[in-house]
Amino acid sequence: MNGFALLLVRDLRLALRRPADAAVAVAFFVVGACLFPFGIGSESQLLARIAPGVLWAVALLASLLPLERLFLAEAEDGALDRLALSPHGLMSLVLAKACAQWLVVGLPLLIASPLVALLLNMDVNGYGALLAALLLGTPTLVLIGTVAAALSTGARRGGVLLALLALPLDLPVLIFGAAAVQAALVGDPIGAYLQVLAGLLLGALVLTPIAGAAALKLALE
Amino acid sequence: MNGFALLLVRDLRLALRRPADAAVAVAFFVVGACLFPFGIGSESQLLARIAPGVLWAVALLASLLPLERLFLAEAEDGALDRLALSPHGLMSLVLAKACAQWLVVGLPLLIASPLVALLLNMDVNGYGALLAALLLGTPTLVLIGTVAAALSTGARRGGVLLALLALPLDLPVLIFGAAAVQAALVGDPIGAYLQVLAGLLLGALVLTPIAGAAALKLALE
Amino acid sequence: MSDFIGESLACLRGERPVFAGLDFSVASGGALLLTGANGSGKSSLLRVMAGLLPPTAGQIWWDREDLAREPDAHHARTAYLGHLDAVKAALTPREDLMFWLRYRAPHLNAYSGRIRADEALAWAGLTPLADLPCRVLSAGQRRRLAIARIAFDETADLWLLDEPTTALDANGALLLHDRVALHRARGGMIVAATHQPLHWPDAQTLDLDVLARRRSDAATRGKYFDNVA
Amino acid sequence: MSDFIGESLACLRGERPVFAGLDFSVASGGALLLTGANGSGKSSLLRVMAGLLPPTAGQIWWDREDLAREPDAHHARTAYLGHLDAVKAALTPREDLMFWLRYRAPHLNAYSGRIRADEALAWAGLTPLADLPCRVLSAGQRRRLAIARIAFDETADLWLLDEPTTALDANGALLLHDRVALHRARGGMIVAATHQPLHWPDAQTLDLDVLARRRSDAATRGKYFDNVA
Amino acid sequence: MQFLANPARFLRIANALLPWLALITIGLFASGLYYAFLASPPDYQQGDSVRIMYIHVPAAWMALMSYASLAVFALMLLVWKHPLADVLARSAAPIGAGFTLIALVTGSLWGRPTWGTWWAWGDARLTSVLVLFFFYLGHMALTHAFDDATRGARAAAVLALVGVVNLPVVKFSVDWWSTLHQPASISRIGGSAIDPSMLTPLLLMAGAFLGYFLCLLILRARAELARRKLRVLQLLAAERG
Ligand code: HEM
Ligand SMILES: Nc1ncnc2c1ncn2[C@@H]1O[C@H](COP(=O)(O)OP(=O)(O)OP(=O)(O)O)[C@@H](O)[C@H]1O
Ligand SMILES: Nc1ncnc2c1ncn2[C@@H]1O[C@H](COP(=O)(O)OP(=O)(O)OP(=O)(O)O)[C@@H](O)[C@H]1O
Ligand SMILES: [Mg+2]
Ligand SMILES: [Mg+2]
Repeated sequence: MNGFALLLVRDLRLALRRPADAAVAVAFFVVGACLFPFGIGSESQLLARIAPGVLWAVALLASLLPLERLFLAEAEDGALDRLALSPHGLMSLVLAKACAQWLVVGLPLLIASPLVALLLNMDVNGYGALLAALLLGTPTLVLIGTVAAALSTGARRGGVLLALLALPLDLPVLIFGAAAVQAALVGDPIGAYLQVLAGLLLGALVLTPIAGAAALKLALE
Repeated sequence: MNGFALLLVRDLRLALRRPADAAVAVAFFVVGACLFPFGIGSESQLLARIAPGVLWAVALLASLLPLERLFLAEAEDGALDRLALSPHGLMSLVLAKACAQWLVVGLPLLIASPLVALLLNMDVNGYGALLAALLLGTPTLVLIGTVAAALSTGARRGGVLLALLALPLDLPVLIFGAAAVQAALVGDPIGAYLQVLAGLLLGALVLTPIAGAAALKLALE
Repeated sequence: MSDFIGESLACLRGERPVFAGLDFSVASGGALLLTGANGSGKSSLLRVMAGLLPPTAGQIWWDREDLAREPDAHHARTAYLGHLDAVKAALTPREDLMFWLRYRAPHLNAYSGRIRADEALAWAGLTPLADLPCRVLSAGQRRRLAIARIAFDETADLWLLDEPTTALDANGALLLHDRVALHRARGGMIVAATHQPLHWPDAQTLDLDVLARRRSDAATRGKYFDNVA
Repeated sequence: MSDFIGESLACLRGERPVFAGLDFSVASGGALLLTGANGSGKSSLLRVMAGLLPPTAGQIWWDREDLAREPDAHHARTAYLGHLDAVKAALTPREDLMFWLRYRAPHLNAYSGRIRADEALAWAGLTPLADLPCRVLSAGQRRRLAIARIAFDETADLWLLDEPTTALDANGALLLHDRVALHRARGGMIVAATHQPLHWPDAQTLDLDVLARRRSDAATRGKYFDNVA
Repeated sequence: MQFLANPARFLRIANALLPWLALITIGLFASGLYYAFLASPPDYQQGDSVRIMYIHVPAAWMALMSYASLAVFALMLLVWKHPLADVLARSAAPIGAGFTLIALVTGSLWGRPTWGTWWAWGDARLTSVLVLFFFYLGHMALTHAFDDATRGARAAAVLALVGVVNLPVVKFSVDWWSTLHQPASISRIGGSAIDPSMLTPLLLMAGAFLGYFLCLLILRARAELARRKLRVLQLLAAERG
């Protein structure tokens, strides 16, 4: 088995040893989404209007939170040095980490999203677009978050810094993702939006290993 | 100087040695709030309607983010053991941590809130209520977050778990805080809301040291 | 003259028995060295002695006062050095020492605390680094800082040291040796876990390997099992 | 027969010069012990040798091949043991060993990796704990696990060990001693930083304190300043 | 209480109790369901949708009751250090969460025909029950979030005690704020204001839910104790090599 697969299996094992972990990220997604109706009040009309925006914003935050310790945990216990000293190189390390993270957090978010949409009174004809957009968007969010996590590992500042680095980069995903759902709700075609999301995903897939590996190299010294 | 003051000074020094930290929490507040105009589209009518709720929800999330490492950092490097072995007891430790946290994160949020209100098109006559409500509400959020941080110290995925624990307890603050601003916007009196917020703050001040100290004791073993 | 005594102590960690039926006693000016193979329970015993980990069975007395009754008083007189050094990367060694010395000894004010901290820095050979952030310290320099906090803390009657010579060079080990002698001369007590010979005069030794053999007796095992199922 | 040579190496950490003008050379089967007071730069030198920290000046060659040109090849043949043990609390010792052995040696499959891991566990005396989560390990047990990863890694020609005997009991130190001899007999090289005497036969010693004195010479200092300003 | 401290004794008593409890529960369910869906009249205003009540109200009561029991177990654990408290709390939380979920879903199904909406965010009763559900979720997450099971149990116990402040809010929210939800009519001081033809099935169902809760609690506690014993045996075996 190559280094990528070995790392992926190890990370999944670490995550799945405690299935509660993934559940907790999803729970944050659900609870966080409920905050907005609490704050805004119960006019279901209004809620339905802002549902796509809220959904995406909370999905973004939920996917950001657990990213913090992605590399920091490895750096703090000395594992990062040893992962770097291997025949595999840092790029496969970055990609394996991102993949494991999406499987553990992104996928459950995707599965829970219809429930949140229901809580927010979203119209049923937006569900398909929501799932498609999240399917294309969440991997991008995770990939961008992985680079930010690598960058903030060197800085040893963790959480908030990570959010600050990732948020501006995540904005396009958020905008097009929410726009796709919005379009579906009013009956417009969503193909163009999904294409943009797919393009963003492709770009992230190409750039993440390079940028992530460069950032990690800094964290090693 | 007593233990409380010594700890407060140390924590403030640690935080201010990196002024980026406070800045970053505020930046998250601002950027997070900006997501909504992006996600929802900038129809200023709708935006203004949801502004108080969004503001409070984002302030809540921003105040949660940096809490994760409040006690975890101390536990991981062995300082928590030594802080516990002192003549001062755990309650003053919990209170000092919460105070420092509010000064470093809560206060800057308060100061930045008019800017965010402006970004969200909020009406000017809500600003006074917003500031008053945040002044009473953010300390409660921080106190509740401190207990949640103490509880989740040493847990895997601390950050997300912390959010899950703190959010339901934070809800009343969110509801009454947003309601106060909403009331001010339509010209209703806000005294009753502020009284509830003050009551919540008082309750949190009394309960936090007890619950926080009990939780920390568990983290020691 | 105080004394510190434990009787038939037992410790479970994560549901696994670490030791049972352990007795110890240290008198004023005494030193107790904990030895034993890796995993024999030295660190666990030190945490029990500090009151950080409640023992599963048995009692600990300080001057005939049950520890479980007065945990706060015991915390105030105990100084603990663990495997980890509790050094904050962003603070300077001087700030670190001033905080810890004053946190443990409320009678020190900013001025006397600073004098004391400078004394401790000079002792540890860290004066040239006193105003740099601690993240630049090497492993041994961190350990020296962590030891200096205890070595210059006058409020602690009981020192609990977990492998204190880890990462120290020969000179560092000598410095510690002298300070330990001073503490004992003042009537303080020391319990230290170690794998290296420490050459402290008149130190008693408690070998946990012997106990481990006792623990594996069928009798002890049967007793433990009763409590669980 | 390979050799590993460094010439006039200098290292700056956080803008502070740690060492300068340092030369070393290790041949197949050789061992180099780094000694020196706390903070003299042993750990920094090991990181430079591993290629984790680029030296500020000087070159390192492996078989006359410049390290800076082929960092990946050097990473593949180097095994590094730092001050920290890189043990994940949730994995078991067996899983930990299987991962690290296979991550470094891509030719091992699940089956041969498992056999190798079991061998390593038995060597480290961790077989009874093989299927418990690593969080229950004591400091010495963790260190044994961290050493076992390297001791049973056949792809590494160069071992870099930073105070390997930290937290080890006497038996653990003996185990390490034997394994080191085996590695050297196979033609492997070892560089180890240490404060304890290690008694490895024919080991060279590089004392960084001597270098530090040289560094404090006005001449060196002038040279350093030349490079910086 | 202390006489149950020995797990073996607890198991003996629980095993003896379980068949009877199961029988009573089945009986109550059978009769309760019969009265609820066949032998009771439809409401003159709500028609047949009132029959949701026979699930909704007992589930809501049990949601509150389970949480109260969770708090008692928390006290037992933290104050009296009762060895079974951890097992019981760990076993009760998911059951309580289930009841809360049932109350939420049935309430929302009932709300559609009667109030014209599935859910109202501003309603204090509804939101406080949702918060109750979050407390259950937090309790479960915290219990399982630590490598060391005893630590998880104690941290969750602290949370359970903190969450008690929410119980009076759930119970009295209908009196303190103006809500869509109707105030207490059965469980109020000064007698019930409900027709006996509806009260009988309601009480039968409430008894059935309670029995169901106890049966599940015993089953789950038994499984948890077995799991523990297994772990100890594994550990001892591991130590022997
Ligand atoms: C999701 C929405 C709902 C939730 C979360 C909810 C929650 C609750 C709770 C917690 C109780 C127990 C209160 C106590 O013991 O005092 C309760 C009781 C009750 N609920 Fe609901 N409810 C919901 C919707 C409804 C609806 C739509 C109706 C009917 C119109 C309804 C009718 C009742 C009745 C009759 C009781 C019994 C009150 C008594 O006499 O104690 N509920 N509900
Ligand atoms: N990350 C860093 N940034 C800046 N300076 C550093 C850093 N790490 C170490 N130093 C400084 O470099 C010098 C050498 O440190 P190093 O860790 O290499 O010493 P060492 O010989 O390993 O000491 P020890 O025996 O204490 O482990 C020390 O004086 C230390 O203060
Ligand atoms: N947090 C824990 N949870 C469960 N078991 C633990 C925990 N910490 C230690 N143990 C187990 O308890 C036993 C004693 O550990 P302890 O750390 O006290 O040993 P030690 O004598 O200090 O060993 P060393 O010389 O390696 O430091 C070990 O077998 C270890 O596996
Ligand atoms: Mg130890
Ligand atoms: Mg070193």
